[in-house]
Amino acid sequence: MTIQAQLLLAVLAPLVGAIIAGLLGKKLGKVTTHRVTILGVLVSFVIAVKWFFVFLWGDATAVDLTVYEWASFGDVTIQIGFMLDSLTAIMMLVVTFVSLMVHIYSIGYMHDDLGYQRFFSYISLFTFSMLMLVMSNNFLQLFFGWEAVGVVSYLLIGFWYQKDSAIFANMKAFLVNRVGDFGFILGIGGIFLLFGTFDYAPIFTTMGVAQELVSLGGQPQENALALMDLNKTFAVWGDIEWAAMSFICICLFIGAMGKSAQVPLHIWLPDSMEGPTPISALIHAATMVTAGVFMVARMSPLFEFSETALAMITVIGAITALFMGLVAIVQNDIKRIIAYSTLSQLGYMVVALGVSAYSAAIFHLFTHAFFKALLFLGAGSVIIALHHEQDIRKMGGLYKKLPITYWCTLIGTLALIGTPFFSGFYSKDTIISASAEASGGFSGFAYFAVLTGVVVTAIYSVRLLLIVFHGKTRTEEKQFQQIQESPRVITWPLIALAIPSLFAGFVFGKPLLFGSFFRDSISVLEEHNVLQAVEAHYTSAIDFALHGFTSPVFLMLILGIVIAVIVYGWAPRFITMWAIFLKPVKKLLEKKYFFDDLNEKVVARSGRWLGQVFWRYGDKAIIDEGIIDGGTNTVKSIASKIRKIQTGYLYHYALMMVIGLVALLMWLLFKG
Amino acid sequence: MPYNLMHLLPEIFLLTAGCVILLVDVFSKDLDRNLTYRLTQLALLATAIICMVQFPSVQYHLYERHFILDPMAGIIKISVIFLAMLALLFARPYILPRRILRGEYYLLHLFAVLGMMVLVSGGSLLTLYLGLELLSLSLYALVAMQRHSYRAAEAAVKYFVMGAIASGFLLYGMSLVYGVTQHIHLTDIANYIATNDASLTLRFGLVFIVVAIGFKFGAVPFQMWVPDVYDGAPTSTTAFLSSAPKVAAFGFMVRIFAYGFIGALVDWQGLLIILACLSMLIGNIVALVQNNLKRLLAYSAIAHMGYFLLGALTGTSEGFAASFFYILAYSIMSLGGFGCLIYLGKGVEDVKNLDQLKGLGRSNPWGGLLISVLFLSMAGLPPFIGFWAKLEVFLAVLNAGFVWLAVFAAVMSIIGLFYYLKVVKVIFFDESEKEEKIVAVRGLRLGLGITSLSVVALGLFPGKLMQLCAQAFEYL
Amino acid sequence: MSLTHYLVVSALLFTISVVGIIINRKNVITLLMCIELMLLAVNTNFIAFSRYLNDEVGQVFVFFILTVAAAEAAIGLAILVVLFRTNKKIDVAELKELKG
Amino acid sequence: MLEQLPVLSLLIWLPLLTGVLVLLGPGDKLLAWTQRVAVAISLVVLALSVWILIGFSTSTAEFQFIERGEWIPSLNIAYELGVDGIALPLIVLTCLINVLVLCGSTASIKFRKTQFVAATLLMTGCMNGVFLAQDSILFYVFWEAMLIPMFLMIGIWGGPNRIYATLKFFLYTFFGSIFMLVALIYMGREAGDFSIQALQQMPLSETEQKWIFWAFLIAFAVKIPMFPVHTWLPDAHVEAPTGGSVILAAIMLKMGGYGFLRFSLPVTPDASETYAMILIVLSLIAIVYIGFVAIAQKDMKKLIAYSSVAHMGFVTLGTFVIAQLASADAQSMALQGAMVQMISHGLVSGALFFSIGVLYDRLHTRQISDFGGVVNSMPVFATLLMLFIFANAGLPGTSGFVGEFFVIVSSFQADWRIALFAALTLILGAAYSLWFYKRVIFGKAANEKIERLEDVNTREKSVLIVLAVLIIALGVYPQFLIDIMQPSIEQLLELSSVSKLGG
Repeated sequence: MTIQAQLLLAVLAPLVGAIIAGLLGKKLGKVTTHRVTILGVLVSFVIAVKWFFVFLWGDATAVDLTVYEWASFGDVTIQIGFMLDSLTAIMMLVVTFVSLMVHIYSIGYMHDDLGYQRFFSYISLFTFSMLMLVMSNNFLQLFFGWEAVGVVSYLLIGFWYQKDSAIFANMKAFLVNRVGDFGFILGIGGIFLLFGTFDYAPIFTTMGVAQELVSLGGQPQENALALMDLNKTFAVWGDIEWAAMSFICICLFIGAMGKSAQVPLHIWLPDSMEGPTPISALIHAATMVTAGVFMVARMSPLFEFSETALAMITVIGAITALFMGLVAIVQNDIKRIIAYSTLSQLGYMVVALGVSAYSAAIFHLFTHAFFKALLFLGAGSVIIALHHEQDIRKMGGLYKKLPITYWCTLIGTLALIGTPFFSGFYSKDTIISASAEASGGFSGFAYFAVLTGVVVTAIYSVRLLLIVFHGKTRTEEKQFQQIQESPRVITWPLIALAIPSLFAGFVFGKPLLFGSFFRDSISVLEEHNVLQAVEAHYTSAIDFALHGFTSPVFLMLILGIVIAVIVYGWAPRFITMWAIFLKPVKKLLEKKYFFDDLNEKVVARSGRWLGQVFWRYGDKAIIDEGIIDGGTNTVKSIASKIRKIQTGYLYHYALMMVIGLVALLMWLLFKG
Repeated sequence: MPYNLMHLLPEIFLLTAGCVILLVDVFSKDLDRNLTYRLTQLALLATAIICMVQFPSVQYHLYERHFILDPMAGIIKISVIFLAMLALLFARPYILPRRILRGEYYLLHLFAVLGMMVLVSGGSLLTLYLGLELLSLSLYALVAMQRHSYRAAEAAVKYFVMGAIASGFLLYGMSLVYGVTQHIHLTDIANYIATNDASLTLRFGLVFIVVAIGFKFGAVPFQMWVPDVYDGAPTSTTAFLSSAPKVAAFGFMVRIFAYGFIGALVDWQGLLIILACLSMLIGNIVALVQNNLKRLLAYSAIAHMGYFLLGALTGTSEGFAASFFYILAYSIMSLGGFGCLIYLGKGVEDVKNLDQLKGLGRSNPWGGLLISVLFLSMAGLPPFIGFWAKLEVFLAVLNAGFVWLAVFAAVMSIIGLFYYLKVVKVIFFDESEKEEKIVAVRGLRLGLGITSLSVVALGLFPGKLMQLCAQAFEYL
Repeated sequence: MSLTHYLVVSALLFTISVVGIIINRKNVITLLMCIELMLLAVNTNFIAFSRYLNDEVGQVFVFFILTVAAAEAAIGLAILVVLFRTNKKIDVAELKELKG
Repeated sequence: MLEQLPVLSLLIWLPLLTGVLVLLGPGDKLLAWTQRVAVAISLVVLALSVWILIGFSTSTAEFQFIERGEWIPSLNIAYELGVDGIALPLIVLTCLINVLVLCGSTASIKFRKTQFVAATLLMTGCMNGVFLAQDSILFYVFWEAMLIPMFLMIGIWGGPNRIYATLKFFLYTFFGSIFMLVALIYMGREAGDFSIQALQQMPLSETEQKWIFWAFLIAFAVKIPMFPVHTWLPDAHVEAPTGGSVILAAIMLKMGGYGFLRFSLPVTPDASETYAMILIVLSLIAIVYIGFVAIAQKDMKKLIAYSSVAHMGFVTLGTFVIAQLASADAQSMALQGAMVQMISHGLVSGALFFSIGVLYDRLHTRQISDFGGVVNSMPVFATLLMLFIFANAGLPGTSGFVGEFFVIVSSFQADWRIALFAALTLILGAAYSLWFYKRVIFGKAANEKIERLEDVNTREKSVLIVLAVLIIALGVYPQFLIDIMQPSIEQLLELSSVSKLGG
């Protein structure tokens, strides 16, 4: 089977599944539907696994092939095609694996939902779109996947379309994403202006040469760009001008901010929890939200050449990582807690991007996908066990009721907070050390943020764990008795996700982070290469983990756990103390830094208001009533005045005639 | 010395026919005068045939050059006759129920036609004057024909007095011309102007004549009679009044300007530009606020005269051709328009106001469609003849280099469209309070059929007619 | 007596007739007279010119004009009769139904 | 045998004559038969257009299937038809929409159905004529003649405020086109020939070009419509019956864009270059300002109408941004964008108006506030509408994306600030489309009327599905369309790039 055939199969299998489920679902019935879709995803999963290991162990070279020409005229050719390299491979693996797990999980979770078939059709469609996104070899297809996943996420957030909150959330999500895409498409326009093509390959070759010039020729970046004739500038206003490269990178990153929910475009992610929990696991934790991170990593050759953009990325990531984590502490909705933790983890990834530790970012994406999906699914398991109760204040002491769920969630939590030997540790610790090493703009602040972030992460994770599973239950006795462990279709995916959450870092850490895995897809300038420094004290996975125990990070971690345990475990009255001391802070956090209010009250409202004004005064008042109707009315009034001349009196007529005659005579006389 | 009177045959025949019919009419008992009617139509038809048979291929100056026979004369005569026949078709069903003297009515048509025929082939001021007077006098009578209607009488008086003043002006102008040039033959006058430049007196005389012509067309500021006469006169007379005489008057104008005063182009061109602009402006604007259909058509007629003058004022042969096409098109349309008013009239009641057309499109779609076609054609919309008429005059005026005039005309036609659309709107969109079918006699239906058909057919294939009009002016 | 005098006379006559038409509010018959006067003014013109140019055409023209004037007067009076029949009044100022 | 057939004439006269026959025909007595005949004929016409599509050679920019006949020799006005890459897609679109309207929206007409059918056919014939005419006067005749059936259609079968709307529509358009007529006559006089080719070849001085450009601009700007002469469109749309709105949105607006490409650019290249910036700014205003206005709408049809104006803004932007562009590729990208946008908008807006018609037929209201939760009772309809809404918001994979993408990217080549404003449509378009969808479709059923709605019937479904398929096909593989248009567009660029001043 040729590579193209395999890739096509990998992409189309879920699509076919989705179409079948969507059009014939009602006829086929539930079982057939989920079998078909799962089969589709399974196919692409198998292919993904194959290629992942080919790239991991074998020394496969990147493949770039065209499926068909979407549009071509003159010298422009826009194609639909696949680029298969290590980056694609790992993303494919993540997407298909999590998607597969979620498919299976959903059999149980969505079991008695009316939209069962619709749901499966959607998630398969999502898998297709996400694969299109990660496997694309050009910007157009990237943008297609970019929007397509957005749409599916829109559909899935609003899956329960009767819930007002849901249909509000999904519109909000789509619009905020659109703000990102607004930047993204401008970036694409810039790319076309600069490189005259939408395909990755020529762009990367050009940038490769530029990089050669820097690394070997020892040229400063500007000269390198100038030599490659990439040093265009865009006039902003007057004689202010922006360097094209930075402009493009920032525009692209704005797109990433939308998808990967970076401050201030993060507001849609917590609301997106209105969707069914499997979706939160698949789309809003593991895959779609990481598309931005993926895209920046994919574009590393470009970003490397823009200090400005990197600095911006760093600071945005740092802010997100720290402050969104803080919000998680005060949340009481189990899913929202995890959502904010997702935001903060995405912040970590973005920080890694900002300090040019792209592989670290991708690796964190990789591990995070597993343990965060795990946490969400665990949460989901809890939620159905409690009959769609999401408020953690109504939970507690569930660990003996839901043992499997508990243990899996525990693993997920430990991975999340970065306990040595767990997968999260490897990725996260690398990011922290990388930012410590980094020298770019804001890297100091970034280091501070990610370090404190550890404490925060520990606090909210442990808090979640304690409140939900430990202590004495807050549900009334009778109901508490009925709680029982979820069925196997739910628990097995948990276990299946728990395994990589445990070992992924241990196993894949070295090759992915410091090995040659990403050599063909991610390029880093010498002066930015922080991972080398990190690699110094990364002799082996075990050593790294042991060394982790001695690092400040670990202290932070312990600190966080201790705080959490004290406050939420032993002495709940501390909470009240908190409330007294940190009232304003708490308020601020509960209000999520007033971002939502800003959005609702200022942005959205002013938009509608502007529309009203333009319509009422611009269109109606000025153009219609003013010019059009006004004009006709003036003519009419003039007419009714002229009409008076026709008095009906014969002598006036005669007079008129004589006047006319005289006038003509005069004209003749005086015209010479 | 003996003259060959054959060239005069159509006129002579028509005259004798007229006299014969007069006698027949005197002795006919039948109140409806069917016989007279038939004979009249027959006589007109015969005259038309004679004109066609001896259609001149070249230009003759006959009878001491008092009488010019050329393609233009021929074409105008034929078209005038046919228009008159159509008008009679409309007139008959109109006058039968009303107490209007039948025989005289038809006969007056005959004499009016005779007058027009003389007018269009007048070779000297004298013949022109005689033709004009013969025409006008019969028209005065026609307007007054509805003896029991006060409105008609008032209209007649107004028309008569104004007309008399106009012809007085005309004569005064002629006398001045004669005094200066010592000639009354157009050709001689032309030679005089060609040899020695036009003195102020001569140009004054010209102005007087222009006023008379302006009056005939009802061009602003000599339009005052038009709305009242159109409104007051019996509708059938209005139909006739608004069609054939205008064509004949066009012939008159061509004789004067193109044959007599072509040398003084600069003078009368200016005058005509003024008249044209004023007519387009006043006509269109005042028509906007008219509710009385006949007055609305009257004002639209004034406006149309403005457009029509656009072609003539260029003084070139294609300019006159364009004007001729325009005036023909307009005559057909307005005949049709007033014919529709007759068709819509119930019993002896005329339709007066716009809102009497409400729901016409629903109650009898044919009539509605027909009227709409005519009005849209008047508005100058393709694919109707009115569009080509406009196009031709625009072309002519652009050829003469008056771009601003073309633009002005364009703007005016936007205003014009408004009230034509208003009529269509009333017909099709407004709900009627009562719906009754309208029954029309065959002759009327035939007439309306002919007019609307020609409006559409000539709108689709105007080529032939345009060529014809072009031929008419090869002898300038 | 030169040509000019005649012309002036006829011009005056002409003006008088026109003014008469304009200022007369009472009787339609006056209008008819004014019209006749107007034609006479024209005739004077023609005759003056034809004498001056000693060319008979002008005078011939005058004969025609006179004839036509007669016919015109006849028609005018007929219309007048019709008018009188319909509303028993022949004041010019009364003729104001048709307007606007 | 087909080769000898005067196909283009058939495209025009078959619908026209059928229309006339239907009009003079037996009326509503034989309604069923009349409709069958009409649909049959329009299917034949559609087949003919498709046959042209197949027989059309994409390798040349020359006009094909040319027909030439005497018409008015005295003025050098000829009956000349021909089709090139720019006209062809529009022709096919016209014929398709005609069929769909006849099938889809005659049922919602309550009285004088046959006359409605006749009007539709007449309009189709005229619109085909506009796109096929090679003689400027012929073009103008069809251009104007088409107003009459539309005028009647809105006025007779329209909503409560129909008279104001239809008069406004007619006067606006006539106001535009009369100046075009003067310009055409002027040029035809100068060139001694009224054929469009001649007008494109003839030299024109700078002042002449400026005047003529403005004359054309008024005509086409009103038609397309551009800000600030767009206000007739919302009224016309709101009042028109479904079929009328569909034809109006899907095809009539395109004639403006077609005029820009056929006349403004090639006939007055220098003037278009001089004034390009003004037009670009107007287009951007249309995109942004109208985008906001659309958000504020409470009436479904008004909302879609305004969004049409915004989308047409991309057509004008793509058309005139070429003056600012250096590379030929970027220029053809811009024009391709404009053309694709026209076709796509034809499909999308047509589909949207059909959908609104579906709702209107059931509830007889167009107020968004009267709806809500329609998905509960009409899932299939909701799904289809979802697709159209996303196409309207320019989602990749639908036709709506292609044009906007091309135009935005190519205008970036001119100046990134143009692209910045143009790209705002991503946000605004999504905002008004999705908010509309949310309010109408999602949520709990607003009232029991909505609970009792029955889903789209076969007729409506088939119409919508045809459009849906085309929308997706065009979005997934626009190359098909681009191949057809590219040669003509290159030639057009040729014409519009050479100055007529001959300095």
